[in-house]
Order: sequence, then structure tokens, then C-alpha cells
Amino acid sequence: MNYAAGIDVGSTQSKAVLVNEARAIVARALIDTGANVRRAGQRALDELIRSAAVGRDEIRFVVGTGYGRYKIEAGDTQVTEISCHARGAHMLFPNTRTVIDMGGQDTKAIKVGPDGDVLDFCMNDKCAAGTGRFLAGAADVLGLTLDQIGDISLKGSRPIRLTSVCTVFVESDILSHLAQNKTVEDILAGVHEAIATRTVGLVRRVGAEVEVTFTGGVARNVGMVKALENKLGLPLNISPESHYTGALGAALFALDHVLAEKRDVLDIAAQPAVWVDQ
Amino acid sequence: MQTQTAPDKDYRGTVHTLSRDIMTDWMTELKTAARVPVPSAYLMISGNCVEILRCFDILPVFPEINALQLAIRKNSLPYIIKSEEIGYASDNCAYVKADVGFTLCGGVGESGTIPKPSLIVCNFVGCNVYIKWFEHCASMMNVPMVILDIPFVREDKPSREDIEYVMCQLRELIAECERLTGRKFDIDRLREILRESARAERGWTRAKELCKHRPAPFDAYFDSINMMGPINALRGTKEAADFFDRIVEEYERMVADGVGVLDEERFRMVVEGPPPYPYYRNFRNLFETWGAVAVQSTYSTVGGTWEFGFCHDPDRPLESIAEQMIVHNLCNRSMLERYRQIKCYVEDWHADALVIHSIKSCRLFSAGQGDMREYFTKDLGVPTLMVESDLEDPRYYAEAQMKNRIDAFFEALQYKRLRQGGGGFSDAPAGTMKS
Amino acid sequence: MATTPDIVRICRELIDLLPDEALERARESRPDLRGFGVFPVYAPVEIIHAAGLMPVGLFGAGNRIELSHAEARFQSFICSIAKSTLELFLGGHVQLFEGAVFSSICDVARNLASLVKRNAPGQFIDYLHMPQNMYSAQSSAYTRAELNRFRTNLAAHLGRPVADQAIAESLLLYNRVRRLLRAIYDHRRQNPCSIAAADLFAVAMAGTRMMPEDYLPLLANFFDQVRSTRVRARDGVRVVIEGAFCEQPPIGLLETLEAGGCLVQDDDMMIGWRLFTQDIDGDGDPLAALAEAYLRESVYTSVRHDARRPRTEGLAQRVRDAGAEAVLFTPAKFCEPALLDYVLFRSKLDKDGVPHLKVEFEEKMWTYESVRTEVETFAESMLFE
Amino acid sequence: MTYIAGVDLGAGATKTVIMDGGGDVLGRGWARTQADFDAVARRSIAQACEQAGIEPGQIDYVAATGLGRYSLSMRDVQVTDLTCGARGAHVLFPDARFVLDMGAQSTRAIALRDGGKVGAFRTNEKCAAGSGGFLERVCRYLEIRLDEIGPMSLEADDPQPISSVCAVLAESEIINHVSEGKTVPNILRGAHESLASRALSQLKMIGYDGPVVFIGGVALQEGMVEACRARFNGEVLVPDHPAHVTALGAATLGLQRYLKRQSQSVPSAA
Ligand SMILES: Nc1ncnc2c1ncn2[C@@H]1O[C@H](COP(=O)(O)OP(=O)(O)O)[C@@H](O)[C@H]1O
Ligand SMILES: Nc1ncnc2c1ncn2[C@@H]1O[C@H](COP(=O)(O)OP(=O)(O)O)[C@@H](O)[C@H]1O
Ligand code: SF4
Ligand code: SF4
Ligand code: SF4
Repeated sequence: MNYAAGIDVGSTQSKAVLVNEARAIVARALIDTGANVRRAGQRALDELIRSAAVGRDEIRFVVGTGYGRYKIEAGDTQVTEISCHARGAHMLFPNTRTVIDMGGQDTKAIKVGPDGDVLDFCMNDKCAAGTGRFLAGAADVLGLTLDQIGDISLKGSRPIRLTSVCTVFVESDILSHLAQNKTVEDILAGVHEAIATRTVGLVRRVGAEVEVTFTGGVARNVGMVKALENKLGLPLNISPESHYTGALGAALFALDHVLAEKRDVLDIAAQPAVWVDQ
Repeated sequence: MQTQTAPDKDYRGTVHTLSRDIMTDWMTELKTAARVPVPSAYLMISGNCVEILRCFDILPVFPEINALQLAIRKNSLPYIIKSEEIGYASDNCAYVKADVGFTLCGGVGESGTIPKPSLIVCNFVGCNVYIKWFEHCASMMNVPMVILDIPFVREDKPSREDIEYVMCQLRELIAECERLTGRKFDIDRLREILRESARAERGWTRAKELCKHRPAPFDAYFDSINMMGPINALRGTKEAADFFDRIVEEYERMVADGVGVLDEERFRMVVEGPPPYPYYRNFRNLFETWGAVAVQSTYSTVGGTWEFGFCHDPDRPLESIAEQMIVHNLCNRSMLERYRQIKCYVEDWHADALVIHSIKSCRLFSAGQGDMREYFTKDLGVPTLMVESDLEDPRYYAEAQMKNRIDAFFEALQYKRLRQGGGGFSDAPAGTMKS
Repeated sequence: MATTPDIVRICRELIDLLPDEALERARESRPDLRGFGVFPVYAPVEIIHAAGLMPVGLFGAGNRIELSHAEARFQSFICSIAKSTLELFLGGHVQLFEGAVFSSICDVARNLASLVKRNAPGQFIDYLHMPQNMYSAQSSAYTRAELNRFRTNLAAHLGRPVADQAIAESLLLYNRVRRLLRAIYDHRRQNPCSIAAADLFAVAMAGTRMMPEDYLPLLANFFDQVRSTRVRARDGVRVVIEGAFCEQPPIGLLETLEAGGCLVQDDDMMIGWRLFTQDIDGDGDPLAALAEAYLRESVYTSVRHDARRPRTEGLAQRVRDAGAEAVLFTPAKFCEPALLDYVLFRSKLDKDGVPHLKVEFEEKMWTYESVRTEVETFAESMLFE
Repeated sequence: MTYIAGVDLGAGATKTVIMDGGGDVLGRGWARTQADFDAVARRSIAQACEQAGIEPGQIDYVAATGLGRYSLSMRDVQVTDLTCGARGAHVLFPDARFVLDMGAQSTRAIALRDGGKVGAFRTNEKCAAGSGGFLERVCRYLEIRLDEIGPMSLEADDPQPISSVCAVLAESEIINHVSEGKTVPNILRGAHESLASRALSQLKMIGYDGPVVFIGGVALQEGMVEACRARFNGEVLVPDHPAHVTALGAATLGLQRYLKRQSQSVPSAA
């Protein structure tokens, strides 16, 4: 069998997806990126091979994406996560026109064409405020896990207002709210609302055209999903694969190469830094 | 480190060496002036009246160029920090901070010299920071300052009163120069200087026109920066005018031979905003990797928008100087005028995309560029990329993020091309209908 | 007659209104009234008023609205007032307005004027280039011409003339408003604690939310009240506030400053609306009189450059006049003119031995923990000598 | 006997100093700050009392400082942490004119006037990776204990600077260093040096030109102290219990108030 793999080495977690020639997802892997980015890519791939029980040589092409994409030694080429998320979301929900990707360190809004191509995109500016990391920080101070905070936030009735969505100062902010006897529910509701507000601002830049698909690790957080839906006034597409969307997109780009090689149309070696040739 | 130094690569064209040569002569003059004082004056780049100073043999000193030199040689940070120590905020324009810090440290360094001037001429053209900056210099160095208040362009064209106000101030400046040098103003000399200015300006225009060709013979953003010294600081000299004659000749030859500045020109872009000088080469390489060439840029026109036909007129010396200061430079025109300028660039220079480099320091340029982005993407459908860093402060440049955005942008453009040539993805999983 | 707390309450309510809401209030007695936005710092409100419009101060939106569009237009390093003012236009909160005027105070305000113009089609958006050279032989003529240009364009937009006579009458009206404000400020300088900083701020700002005809009696009433009430002076550090000439600090910040141990003796808030140091002569050509007053009879501010009267001297004078012991700099975050002037002010005060503290603010700030710590420390260090 | 408690309710930890009427320190307490300031403070006070060999009930006067100073219900007085830090440093080093206080969320440079009063001061800008909380995160990331960071940083031979002013992005820089194969000591030392440069700038803003007392929890890290020594042109004085200096200052000020009050209400006491 021929397979293609996509590896998304993100700032927080590394994801990998394996697809077969029929574009079906065969296996996934999710690991913490950890300190060694170089190793993370390899570990994700190993994990993928293990869970799919395929041979390394059956994986004909590997595309790397995410912040660590240039450090993935197994990667045959690299594509930015913006293109990958668009591509992945398009496969999951073919009518996707807007993608919101929230990861550990950045948030992206992507406008997608009918074919899954990127028409326009926006990312949060240099400041890391209001990203997945922020949620992780909030969970930390409250002694909760990431799986819990979303649900709890939905129970808040009077969301608090945060001073800023700066990841660095979230702790003291939350502490002072606790000191004022605010409930954990209201605090978390406030946290989610603050991030949603910021994100919607970003989405407006590219225009929120239906259907909107929410991808990235934070899409697993129901509180965030609801908060975004409220602010946007639109339902969001959420897939169980949402966390893997980037890796899936990368795998699809890899598959392009595998199929093209078979058809002998595209010369993949010619321009390693570019995903398809003119 | 997030950023690696880019490999030293020479780009096509002798513009770099030529401009380095003539700028070095001027820098040498500055160095000499720092030791043996001659009449000199501070002046800002945008819409300046260097010709009047030249007419009195007053050496023009441009603190902006000094700040630029510090940044491009990666020396700006210590001076910026120095300024922050005496009270400048991290949000203030870093050009000011680098220059003030440098002056406080003596004004002499490897990266340049900034002699103490005899006079500070604040040509307040557009940027409000100019006034503060020169006020600070004046109070720090205890040097007299003249403000040339240039009314911003609020209507289609300046009013009679605008022009008279400026001409009156120019006459007052001339009187000041006469007092300073003890020399009489010689209008014929000014006409002579303006003739050289006009010659350089026509050369500039011809060069810029050549970028309409495919492939473009030079990069109208990165390479134009080498043309900005001669056109803004050395304008009015024979050397500057000759400089343009030589580069135009070279570019005409390249156009005739079908040679471009890059091996392969794949994307034509218009660039808005100043470059990140501390990472100038890295930044250029990020575009070059994609075969992207700037065919026009707004930053190159901060001093003058010559390419739209204006030249200094020796027959109307003061009036044409006033007109240039008010109307024919980018800084003194509104955002909406800038939109029009960019739109014209995109259309007439056949660009595929607009790249906005948003500068934290420079609110003159950047405040509201998000709206510009909206206008170009949504109203005009021009693919637009907006990236952020700084022109002077290395702390605001993050190479990984920059690269990510630029790569994604060109990936998308590339795909668009591919699709126009037919094809596309067919990713619908088995069993799902593609809409 | 309303009591001081009543007046303050009314004013606090008024300053919390969005521009359209403020106009609705005024319309209760003048049903057809239209508004005209005035972005800080200075604008010739007399011309707007003479045109039959209500000049309304555009000071952003405080905590009232969420920035959902403006964040996309202005980057993160832009002051709040620019963002939320744009949001007011994009969000339809300035519908009942004929337009707005901006002036050459800084690069952000200038670009903002362009953005508003593009995004508020149909409204009359003008930009005034106020002179920065006060001493050229042409300065007066230019300034008058600029005011006249505004008058002519406004009249053209409205389709009715704005006569000299009407402007002269408005001038007299605003003279009276400004005279009262000066008197109230004088009173506070001489009677520390007679008016809380936040209250005076609310009262002064309310004038940008009312027709001057209605504001005048309220202000007179307020002055009578504070004049006749004796307040025991609290102990505290007597300070002058400097730096909030454009974006205005949240009320909570002013309260924190005073709660932290400072007594505000003088400030530069709302300065554009009380710019002139004396009454303007309304007898001759009113525009020439306004121009002359702008050039010669204005209080110093960070956005008006007067080569012969340094702003550092202006601040030193203000400190002396108020008998203040210290200066609190309160620039808006990202406000380039205020932050640059801080450098000069600071070195002047250091030379004069006047203690000072810098506290930046943002429109949406609502906790003042760190400000409080700094201000308390500052006050502690001065009080317990 | 007279017992005075100085309690510093900081963003990272709550520190207590118990002092007797003669100004001698009898015990110290430390507890990580959590949501319930009051409870944390009680724990910290109990610990200090235990060391001092007294019962919390015996405390005559409580001076609270730090960010949570208003939340401590049993306080008699509250003073800001800047004033207390300055006073504490002055008690320990009466000749010093400058104080650098690096805590979990803030870095402060203070110039002292006579008697340990605060002259000029500068707190770090909100948006910055310039404080101890950042170092804690770095530790967590590198999987080392907080008390290892100081000694390890001393072993550096090729410090890797951090340029970003944002703590989150600075973290990515560190990730980058790790994946480039840089050693942990070099990374830590780089972080220390970057912090020290920033602290130096802050000190310069208040006219720094002489010996500086380095207090706050970060002063527990030898590498940080070294980095400061290498950069600052004056001496860097580090007290024995740097994290407790602010609490010490509070106790000192509390004692002063207490004695003043006693002397004013002499009749009943005598
Ligand atoms: N089980 C989960 N439930 C809720 N949120 C999660 C979960 N797992 C991860 N996340 C969120 O996703 C973020 C990481 O997203 P990811 O897309 O992997 O980012 P990156 O690509 O930058 O590593 C975390 O910061 C966290 O907020
Ligand atoms: N045992 C220790 N070894 C090294 N560093 C420490 C230790 N304890 C605390 N720190 C550092 O000191 C910081 C807390 O300092 P502290 O002065 O207690 O802060 P705050 O007063 O803001 O609570 C921590 O963030 C950590 O960086
Ligand atoms: S704000 Fe911009 S134009 Fe003005 S001085 Fe700074 S860099 Fe130059
Ligand atoms: S607050 Fe400052 S920067 Fe912002 S518009 Fe006003 S003057 Fe300009
Ligand atoms: S420290 Fe906070 S506010 Fe500053 S850049 Fe980082 S995330 Fe943004």
C-alpha cells in the first residue's frame, strides 16, 4: 500500500495523520511537543507508524507543517499550517469558507475558496495574548485540566471582565478575582468570552462567511466553541478530527505528491520548498 | 536564536555600489564637520527643502539617515535603550530614540557621525513626531530651531493661503540662513541647483517607469532604498543627477535584454511601509525565495512622489519648493490619497499583490493600515499580506513568524495560479458529494 | 436649585452616553437638532454651533462598546481613543451627526480622519491643519483662512450659510462657558478638596454633551454651590495632572489617584474645550479673533508648538500657580505626543526639584491595583518626610 | 513581650516576618499564594510563629503589604510593598541608596532617600518577560526545580540571550535554543542576563550610580546575582533572606506605628 503522512509540529503539541490513496484517515498520533522540537516530529511519526502498523517504507511522502516544520527531519517538504488547516478543513467540511484555527501560540482566521485554497488569512499580531496557552494558564491557576474548563465555563452566569488577555498576567488577574469571591464558573466564562471577543475581531478581518469551521487544539474546548458561536452568531463546524486538521491537510498535500508521482506528472524533487509546481 | 543571518548575496545592478560611493562622500563631509565645524543644519527627509540650504553651502544633516544607518548595521539597540533610560517610552518612535541615544553618546560612532548643527530646520511635513524630535535635539544641544509648518493636504489641492504661508516661511528661513552665513541670498544659484534637482527627479521617474516591464530590472522597494539617499539627501547636486543617469542607462539595457533583478520573476508586488532595517537582508530574502519582486513601493516616495510628473521648476523657485513640500510627497498626503497611489501602482505596474509592512514605531505610516488591508482585499480584490515589525528596533522582528506569514501568502498565490490553469483539490472523502 | 451631588450625578450620566444618545437627550427640547463630532484637542466649536448644530466631543467610547471592527483597522499599538472613535462610526453610533472634525494633533488622529471619511460616507468629515508656527508673518492670515475654509465647507454641506454674525454670537456664549470653567478651576486651585478631581472632570466633560445654552446655567449653578460650601481640606499630596489632553482617563483612575493620597489641584483634561486664557473679542471679524486667540491666548498643550513659549515653562508655571508639590503624568497608553513630551517635562521637573510619577492609562482599564500601589508609595514617600 | 508581624502577600508567595519589640527577627514564614489570600497568610504566619516559638494569638500588631494587603482581615495597617521593600533594605544595609526588588510578577528599581524612604522608583512595564514568574515557567519547561536554577546558571559557558519582550514568545525562543542543542545552564544564564540587562535599564531610569540591595525571591538565584554583578557598575548586596526583606520592612514600619500608638495611650498601659 501507498500512504502519505502529515506531521504538524506545533508549539504545544505535535500531531500526525496518515492517509491512504483513497484519502481516508488511517491513523493519528498526538504527543506533547516538549523541549526538543527535532525529536517531536520523529516521535509523532514513530507513534503513527506504530498505531497504523504500516512499514516506514510504505509512507511514500511526508509533509511537515507547524512552527517546527523546518526541524522535521522525516519531512520531504514543508507547507505552512495556514494552507494545511484550510486544506484539512475543506476535506472535513467541503463547504467551509472560513477557518478559525486556535492553537497554543497563535490564532488564525482563514478565508477559504470553494476548492480549499487560501484566499486570505489573518493571524494574531506578535503578542501571544488570547491564545490556547492563555487557557492553559487559566486552567493551571484554578487547578483544573484543559478538558474540564470548557464545560465549567458554560455554567457561568455572570462572566467576569479581565484586565487583559495577556498570558503572562492571567494568573494574578484570576487570583484577584478569586480574592473578590467570584466563582470559578464566572471566571472561566469571562476568560472564554475575552478570548472569543479577540478572535472574532480577527475573523472579521477576513470576513466570517458560512460555513465556518473551527480547528486546532482549542476546538476541543466546548466552552470556547459556544463562546465563539455566540459572538459570531453562527454555528461552527466541529469535527472529532479538529485537533488533527493541520496534520490532515499536510497529509493531503503529501498525498498529492504520491499520486502525482504515480501519474508521473509533477516533478516533486525540483522545488523542495514549494508544495506544488507551476 | 530565532533569526539567522542571511547569506551575503549580491543583487543585480550597480545601484548599490554607486549609491554607496556618493553617500560615502557626504558622510565624510559629516565626519569632517564634526571636527572642524562648518555651517550645518538638521533637516528631515520627507518633502525637504535641501536646495535652500545648498544655496548657502550649509551642510545638510539628516538624523533620519543616521538612525537608518544605525539600524542597518545592527547597532541601534544600545542607543534605543539609552533613550529609554532617560524617559522615552517603549512605544515611542525608535528612530527618535536611536538618534537621541546616539547624540547623547557623543554623536560619533562606527556607523556614522552626527555633527552638532548650527541650525535646526524642522520641516514639519506630515509626521508630527518630527516636531518633537527636533525640539528634543534643540533643547539637548542648545541650538536654535526654525519650524517650517507645512499644511497637510486636506483638499484636492492646496489653497492659495497654504502656498503663501509656506513661501513666507521659506523667505523667513532664507533670512535666517543669511544671518547664519553672513551671505546674501542668490536666486540664480538656487535656480541652478533646482535644475540639477529636476534632472535627478526625471531620472528617478524614468527608473521607476522601467519597473512596468516584465521582468522588472530592479526591486522598487529594496533597491529603491539605495536611490532614496541621492534623491532626498543629495538632491540639487550634479552627482545625484548623474547617479540617476547611470542607473537608468543600466536598467534600460536590462529591460532591452529581458533581464530582471531576480533569476525568475514569479510574483510582482507593491510594498507599503518602511523595511525592518535591522533585518533588512533577511527580510528581502524571504521574498526572493518566492521570486517576488516589488515593482513599486510607497516608502520610496516619502521624500517625493516624483513618478507622477512633478519636478522642481527653476523658473518658479520658491513656489515649486513650496508645492513639493506640500503636495508632492507621500508623508503630507492622507491615507486615502495613499490608497489611490497604491491602487495606481497595482494597476499600472501590473502587480499581483500588495504587501503591507506595518511598523510599530511609525504611526504616520502604520496607524490604520488594517483599513487599507480591508480596502484592498474586500473592495478591490487585491491579495494583501500584512506583517508587523519595526524599522529600527530589532526586538520587534520575529523571523519565524514573519516567514510563516510570507510563505503562507505566496503558497496561496501560487495555488491560485495553478487553479487558474485548471485543476484543484478533490478532497471529498469517499462517499461524500463535492458541492 | 440642584445640589452639587445632583449636578455631578447628572454630569456623570451624560458623559457615559454615546454620541447619538447624548444628542437624543438634547433633542428632547430641540427635536430637529443634529450633531457634529469634535475630536480632541481643539476645534472651533463656535462655527459648528453657529451652523445650528450641537458640537459633541468625541472621546472614544469608554467601556460602553466592544471593539469589534476597529481592532481590525488599527493595530495593537494604537491608543484606545482612536480605535473606539472609529468603532463609534462603524457601529452606527454617530448616525444623527452631520459629520465630524479632526485636527493636526498627531499622526494617529490624522489617519483616523481618513478612515472615518472612508467609512462614514455621506457625512462631512473635515481635517483642520492648525498652525505649528505661531510667528510667521503669514500665521494669522493662514489660521483665519483655515477656519474660514471649514466654515465654507460646512455651510456647503448643510446648504445654508454660516454667517459671521451667528459665529460672533456663539463666540460670546462660549466665552461665558469658558470664563466659568476658568473660575471653577481657580476656585479649586485656591481651595484644595473643594471639588473631587473625578467630579470636576465629569462637570467639565458634560459641556461636550450639551448645548452650551443648557450647559451654562448648570455650570453657574455648580459654581455657586461649590463656592458656598466649605470643605475641610484633607491631608494629601497636592498634585497637577498632565498628559490627558486628548484621550480622557477613566473616572476610576482619577478616584484611585485621590484615594491613593493625592489631591488634584489642576489638570489638563478637556483642555481643548477651555483652551483660551481670556475672553475672545467678539466685536470685529469673529474668525480673525478666533485665529488670533489660538495663536496668542492659548494654554500650552502637547499638540501645539509655540517656539517662544516652551511647554516645559508652561508646566512649571502651572505647578507654581496651583501651589502643587508634585506632578502626576497621566498619558494615554501609546499616545506619542504625551509620551514624547514626558521626556522634556521630566527633565525640567528634575531640574526644579519637583517630584513626579507617570501612570499610563487605557480606556478599558478597570482594575487599578498596580496604579494604586504606585500612587500610594508616591504619596507615602512625600507625606512621611 | 511585644510581637510584630510583617506580612507580604505577594503574587507568587506570602512571606511573614515576626519581630520582637527590639526589632530582632524571631521567625519567618513562607506559603505559596493561592486564591484565598487570608488563608494563605494565616498559614504563612503560623509557620513564622512556630519558628519564633509563639502563638499567633500573641501577635500585637500586623502590618500587611504586597498585592493582597487589603485582603488580610487581621491587619492593623497596610503599606505598599515599595515602601516596605525600601525600608527593609535600609534596615539591613543602612548606607545603600538603591534597591532592586525582583518578585514573581514585578521588578522594581527604587532610589532611597534618607531614612530608607522611597525616592524615585520604576516598575517594569506590564508587557514584559522581566520577572520571576517567567523564570518559574522556564524551569517547569526545562523540567528542573526552582532551587536548581541558580547553581545551574553559574555553570554556563556560552549564554544564549533572549530578545523577546513577551514572556510567551520568549518561551518559544527557549524552545528553539533547546532544539538547537544548547545546554540548560547556557539557556538559564541567557535568561538571567536578559533579565539583568532589563533591570539595569530600570535602575538607570532612576539615576542609579552606586551599591544596590538586591531583594525579592529572584535574588535567591545565584546565577541572577552573578549576572547583575557582571553588569552593574556598583556593588550588588544580597541579604540572607532576600525574599523576606519586604515583610521585614513591613514589620519594621509596624513596630514604629505600634510604639507610637503605645506612647500616645500611655495612661492605660502604665
Ligand atoms: N483535551 C483538550 N481539551 C481542551 N483544550 C485542549 C485539549 N487539548 C489541547 N487543548 C488546547 O489546545 C492548545 C494546543 O493546540 P494546538 O493546535 O495543538 O496548538 P499548537 O499547534 O500551537 O501546538 C492547548 O494550548 C490547549 O488550550
Ligand atoms: N527557592 C528559590 N530558588 C530560586 N528562586 C526562587 C526561589 N523561591 C522563589 N524564587 C523566585 O522568586 C520569585 C518569587 O519572588 P517573591 O519575591 O516571593 O515574589 P512576590 O513578592 O511577587 O510574590 C519566583 O517567581 C521565583 O522566580
Ligand atoms: S514616526 Fe515615522 S515618519 Fe515620523 S519620525 Fe518616526 S519613523 Fe519617521
Ligand atoms: S491619545 Fe494621543 S496618540 Fe491618540 S489620538 Fe490622542 S493625541 Fe493622538
Ligand atoms: S507579555 Fe502578554 S501582552 Fe506582552 S506581548 Fe506577550 S502576551 Fe502580549
